[in-house]
Amino acid sequence: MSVMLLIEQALNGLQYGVMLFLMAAGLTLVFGVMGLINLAHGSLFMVGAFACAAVAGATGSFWLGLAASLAAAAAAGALVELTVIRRLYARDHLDQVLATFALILVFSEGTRWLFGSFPLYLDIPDALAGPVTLPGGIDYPLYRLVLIGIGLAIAGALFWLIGRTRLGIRIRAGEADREMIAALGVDISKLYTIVFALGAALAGLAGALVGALQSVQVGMGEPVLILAFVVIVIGGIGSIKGALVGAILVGLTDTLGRFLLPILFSTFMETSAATSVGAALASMLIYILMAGVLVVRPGGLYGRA
Amino acid sequence: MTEPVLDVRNLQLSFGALKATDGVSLTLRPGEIHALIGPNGAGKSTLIGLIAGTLTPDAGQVFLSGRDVTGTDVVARARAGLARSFQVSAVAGELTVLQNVVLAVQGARGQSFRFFRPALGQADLCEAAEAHIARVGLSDRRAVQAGDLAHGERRRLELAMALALCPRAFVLDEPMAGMGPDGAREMTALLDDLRHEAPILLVEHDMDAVFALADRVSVLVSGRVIASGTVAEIRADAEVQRAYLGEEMLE
Amino acid sequence: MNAKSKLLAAVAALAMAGVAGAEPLKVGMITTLSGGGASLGIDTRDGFMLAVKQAGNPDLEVVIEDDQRKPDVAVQLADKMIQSDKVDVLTGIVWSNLAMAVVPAATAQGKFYLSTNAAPSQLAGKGCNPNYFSVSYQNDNLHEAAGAYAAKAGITRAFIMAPNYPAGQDSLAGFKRFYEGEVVGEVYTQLGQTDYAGEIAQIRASGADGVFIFLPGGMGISFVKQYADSGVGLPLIGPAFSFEQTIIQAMGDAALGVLNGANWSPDLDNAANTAFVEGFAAEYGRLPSVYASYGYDTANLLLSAMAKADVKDADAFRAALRAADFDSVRGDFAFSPSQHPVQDLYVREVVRDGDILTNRIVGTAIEDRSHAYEDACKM
Amino acid sequence: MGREGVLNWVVALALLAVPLAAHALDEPFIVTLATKVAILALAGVGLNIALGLGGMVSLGHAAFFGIGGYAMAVLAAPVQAYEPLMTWPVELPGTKSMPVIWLAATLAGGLAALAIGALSLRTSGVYFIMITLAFGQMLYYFAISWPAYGGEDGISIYVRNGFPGLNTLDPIQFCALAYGVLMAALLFSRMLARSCFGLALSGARQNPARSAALGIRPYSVKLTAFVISGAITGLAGALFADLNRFVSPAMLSWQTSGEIMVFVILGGVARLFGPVAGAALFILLEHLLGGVSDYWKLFLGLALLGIVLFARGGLIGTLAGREVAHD
Repeated sequence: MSVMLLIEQALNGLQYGVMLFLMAAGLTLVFGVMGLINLAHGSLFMVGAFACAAVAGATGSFWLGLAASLAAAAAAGALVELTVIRRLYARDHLDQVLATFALILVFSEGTRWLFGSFPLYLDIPDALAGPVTLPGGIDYPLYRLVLIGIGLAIAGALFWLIGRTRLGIRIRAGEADREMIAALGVDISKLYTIVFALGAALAGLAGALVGALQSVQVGMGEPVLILAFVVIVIGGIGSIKGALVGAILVGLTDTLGRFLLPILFSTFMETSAATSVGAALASMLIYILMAGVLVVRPGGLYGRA
Repeated sequence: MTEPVLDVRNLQLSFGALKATDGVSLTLRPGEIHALIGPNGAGKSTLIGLIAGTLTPDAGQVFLSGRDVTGTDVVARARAGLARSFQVSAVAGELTVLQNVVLAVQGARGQSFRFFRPALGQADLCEAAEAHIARVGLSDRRAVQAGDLAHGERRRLELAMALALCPRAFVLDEPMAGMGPDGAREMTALLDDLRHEAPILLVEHDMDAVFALADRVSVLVSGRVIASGTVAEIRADAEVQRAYLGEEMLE
Repeated sequence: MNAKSKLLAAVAALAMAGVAGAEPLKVGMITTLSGGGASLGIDTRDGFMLAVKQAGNPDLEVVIEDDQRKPDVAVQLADKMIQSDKVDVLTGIVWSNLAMAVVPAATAQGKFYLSTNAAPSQLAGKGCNPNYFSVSYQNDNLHEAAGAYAAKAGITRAFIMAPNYPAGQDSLAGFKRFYEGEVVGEVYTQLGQTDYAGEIAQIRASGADGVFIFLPGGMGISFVKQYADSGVGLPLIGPAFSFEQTIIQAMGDAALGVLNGANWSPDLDNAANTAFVEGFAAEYGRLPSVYASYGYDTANLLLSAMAKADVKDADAFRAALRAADFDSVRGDFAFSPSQHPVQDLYVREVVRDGDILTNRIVGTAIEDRSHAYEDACKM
Repeated sequence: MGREGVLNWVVALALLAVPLAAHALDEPFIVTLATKVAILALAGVGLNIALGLGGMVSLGHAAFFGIGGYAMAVLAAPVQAYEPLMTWPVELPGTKSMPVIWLAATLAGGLAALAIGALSLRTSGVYFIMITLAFGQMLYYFAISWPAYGGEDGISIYVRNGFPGLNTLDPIQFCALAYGVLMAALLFSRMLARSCFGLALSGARQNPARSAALGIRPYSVKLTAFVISGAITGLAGALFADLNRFVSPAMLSWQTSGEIMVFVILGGVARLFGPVAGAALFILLEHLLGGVSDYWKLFLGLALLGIVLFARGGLIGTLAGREVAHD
C-alpha cells in the first residue's frame, strides 16, 4: 500500500461525500424550514437521472440532459409539494413517513411504466472522459475531479444563498419561527414550494451527475437516501454546514474503510476470509460512526438540539 | 431555629456572557411560604430550573432536607420530595384528571413499572389520587380529559399532582397566572392550606397573593437576590422600590 | 385469488390433439416481473412463452406470478400454486436466494422444479433431488468458463472481484477452479454498491494484467462505465450475467471488447437457435438474453417430456425429462446424474452490431462440462 | 361496548372465520394468507406499543422482525443438519420446538431493541426516525455480507417446526396457532395500555418534562416499551420464518420496516386492533391490485396516499370515530 494509493482513495471518498452532500442538503433544508421528513427524496434523485438519460439519449448532449434533470426534478418537486406535501406540514411525522413512503411506490413504478424495466444508458460527456495525471503521478478520472468541483461550488452557492440573499433570510426566519415569517408578510406557501423545489433540483442534479457514472435504474434513489439520512444525523438536522461535514465524513469513512479494513484483517487472517469479513465490517462502518457521534453529541455535530 | 427543608447556596449559572443566576442563596423553612418575586427576565425560571434539577449550576449547591442533591437530576429530586408545578400548565392533556393524579401517585411510589393490573383498578392508587383531587376541589371533574379543563382547573390539577408526591417542599411557578380575581382568591386559600403539608417556594407576579401569603419575600433582579425579608421589610426596602416595586407602585 | 393469476391456456393447434401421453399439465412460473431485476424475469417469461406459443399444445397450462424478488413472496406464491392452482411443475425463479427458499419445499411435496436460471451449489451437490432439474447451468459454470479462458486471453495476473454474498463467494471460487495464472488481488464489494472508484484504484495499484468481475445487474453497469473512464484499460472478463443483452445497452461503448463466459450466445450456429433468435425478435422486437434462452429451452424440455409421459406418473415423467429429448438452442444437451446440464462453455465478446451492442462467441472454454459438486450428489 | 369495541370483535371473528371457511372449501392458500395476516399483524402489534402508546416512530422494526426470524433459523438449522448448535463452552443441541424458539426470538428481539433503543432514545422526533432506519440498515448489510448463516441466500428450514399436540404442517392448524399468539399479544397489549406502566408511558409520550418532575424517568419508561415492542416483533419474525420455512436478509430490509409501519397506520395508530385491520387491508390490496396490472405497486402507492391524506385515523379510526384520544 503506497501513500499515492491512499491519497487517491481519499479523493474518491471526497467525491463520494460531495455527491452525498447534494442529496443531504435538500433533505436537511426541507426538514429545517418545513419540519418535514421526506422519504421520497431518493425518488427525485432517480427522476433527475432518468430525465438526464432520456434527454441526453434523444439529443446526444449530456449538458442538455443535465439542464433537463434540474428542470424535471424541480418540476416534480414543485408538483409533489403542491399536491401532496403541503397537506402534510401540519401533520405529525408519522403521516409524513407514510405519505412519502407511498410516494416512493408511485415514483418508482411510474418511472418503470414510462421507461420500462431495463436500465438506461447515460455516459460521461466526451470532454470530461478519461483520466488526467495529477501532481504526484496519480492518474485520476477528470469527471470525478469535476464532480468534486461542482459539488463544492454548489456548497459555496448554498452558503451564499442562505447567508446573504433575501430568500436565505426568509429561509432562516422560517427555520426559527414559522408564525413570525408569516407575520412579516412573506407568502409562506410560496416559500415552501420554492425550498422544496430547490431541494428536489439538488437531488435531481446529483442523480444526473452520478447517473453518468453508474446505472440509471428504478430504485437507485433509496440506498442514497438512507446514506443521506446518516449524513444528516451526523451533521445535525437543518444545518447545511453539518450536511457538508457529515457527507464528507461519511464518504471518507466508507471509501477508506472498504479499502483498509480487509488489508487490516489480512494481517492476521487468511486472505479470502479477511476480505469477506473485512468487507462485512466495512459495510457497517458508517453506522458505527453515526452511533459514535450520537453518544457524544445526540444533536449531531452542528445540530441545535 | 429549625433546619431549612430547602437550602440553596450561592448558585451560579451563565449562558455565555449572561449571568442568569449570580450567586443566589435562599432557604425554605418548615411551614413557611417563601415568595420569590422579580421583574420579567430577572432569572426566576432559571433559578427554578436549577432547584428542580433541569439545569446544572456552574457553581453552588442545593440541599434538600440537609442532603446535597446538586448532582442529581429532576427525577431523583422529585423522588426525594421536591414537588414542582409548571408555569405553563403541563398536565398530560389526553389523560383524565384522575389518570393524571394516579400517574403522580404511582410516580411518587415508584410503581410505574407494574405491567399487569389496570392502573385504575388498584384501590390504593385511586383512593390516594381521589383524596388529592378532593383537596383541590376537582372531585366532580375527575373523569374529564385534562385537555378539556378550564384554565383555573388545570392549575388546580397541577397542584393535585404536586400534592400526590407527598412532598417535603413545593416549588410553585406562578400558580395564579392567567386567573381571574375569583380564581386567584380560591387559589390563595388553597395555598394557605397547603403550607401545612410542606413549605412552599412561591414564584408569583400577583402581589396581592404574595403579600397575603408570604412569610418571607426574596427579590430577584438580574440573577441576584437584592433583598430578602418579611413582607413589611420588603415593602420598605428602598432598593426594591427602585428596582422593581417602584414601577408598579407608581402606576 | 385467481383474479391475480394470468392463466394462459395456449391456443389449440388441432394437429397436436391425440398425441400419446398428452395429459394436461399445469406449470407455475414464479419470476421477477416488478421492481429491481424485473428485466431478467421478463426475459425468462418471454422466452418460455415463446416456446409455448410455437408449440401450440393445448394441454399445457401456464400460471405466471411475480415474486417481486422477495423470498417470502416467492415461498407464498409456491404455496399458492401448489395448494390452490394444483400445479404439477414449478419454474422461473431467477435468483439463487429465492430458489433456496422455494425449491427444497416444493420438491419435498413431490412437485417437479425446472430451473430456468438459479442453480446454487447446495442443490447441485448434497441437496440434489430427483424432482429438481437445472436446465440452465450450475451457478459456478460461467465463472469457470471465464477462469478457464482467462489464461488463453493473456491474463496471467488477475485481479478478481465480486459482491460479498454467497453467489459472489461461489463466483470467485469458480473462477479460481480453472484459472491457471496468479491472483494478485481479491476484493469483495458491497451488494448493491454503486461506486467503484476505490476498487479501481486498487486494480491500478495491484500490478494485475487483467480483471475478473462478477457484478450482476446495475452493479456491473456502474463498474464498467467507471472502469472505462478510469483509463486503467486492462482486459476485463466475467460471467455472461454482467454482460447480458438486458444491460449492455446501458453500458454503451464502455462494454465493447469485454469477454464473458457463457453457455449460449445469439450467434450460436444451430437451427433451433436461429429459430429462437428470429422468433424472439419478431415477437417482442428485441434481441433475447441468456435468460430468455433458458426459458425457451425449459419450455421445450417440458413439452418433450409431456409428449412421452403423463406428469401424474412421476417416475415416467422424470425419465422423460432426463432423456432431454428436445432441440436445445445450445446444440448438444444432456443431463448429468445430478440432473444438471452437461454442455460446452464458451467465451463471448461484446461487439457492436449496427445500432446495438450484442455478444459474439470468440472461443470454447471447456467442453462437456458438468459441475464441481457432482460427486457430492448421492442420486 | 363502544363502536370500536364492536369493530374489534368483527375483525377478530373475521380473521377466524375466513380461514375456517377457506379450510372447509378446500382453499388452503387462503388459509395461508390469513396466517400471513395474523403474523404480520403481530409484528404490527409490537410496533404499535412503541408507536401508538409511546410515540416512538421507529422505522427500524424490521431489525427485530428479522432477528426473530434468524433466531428461529439458527436454532432449527443445526437439527436438520444433524449438528449441535454449539460445542463451546457447553455442547448445546438445536431445537425444532416452537415454544423454545419463540422464547429465544422474543429474547433476541428484546435485546436488540435494548441496544438500539438505548442509543436512539437519546434523541427524539425526526432524528429518532432516521436513526432507527439507519440501525436497521446496518443489520441488513451485516446479514447480507456476514458469511455465516447463508448471507443473502438466507437459510431454508425444510420442515416447519413443531408445537406439542399440533401438526404445524397442516395450514389450518398453523393458522390457529398464529391466531392464538396474535390474540394473546393483543390481550397483553390491552393490559399493558391500562396498567401503571401504560399510564407512565402515556405520560412520557405526552409530556416528558412533567413525567420527570413526578419522579418517572421518561427515558427508562420509553426504553422499556421499546424493548417490549421489539420482543413482540421478534416473536412475529420467528412465526413469519416458520410460515415461509425460510429466513433471509430481506426480512431486515427497510421496506419491511416501512410495511410494518404501513399496517399500523392503515389500521389506526394506538388502536388496539389497528395493526390487525391494517395488515388484512394491506394483504387484500396487494392481491386485488396484483391481479390488475404488473404496475400494481403504483396503485398501492396511490391508495396509501389517499388513505393518509383523506382518511386520518386509519381504518378503525375512520369507522369508529374519535373514541379514544390519540395524537
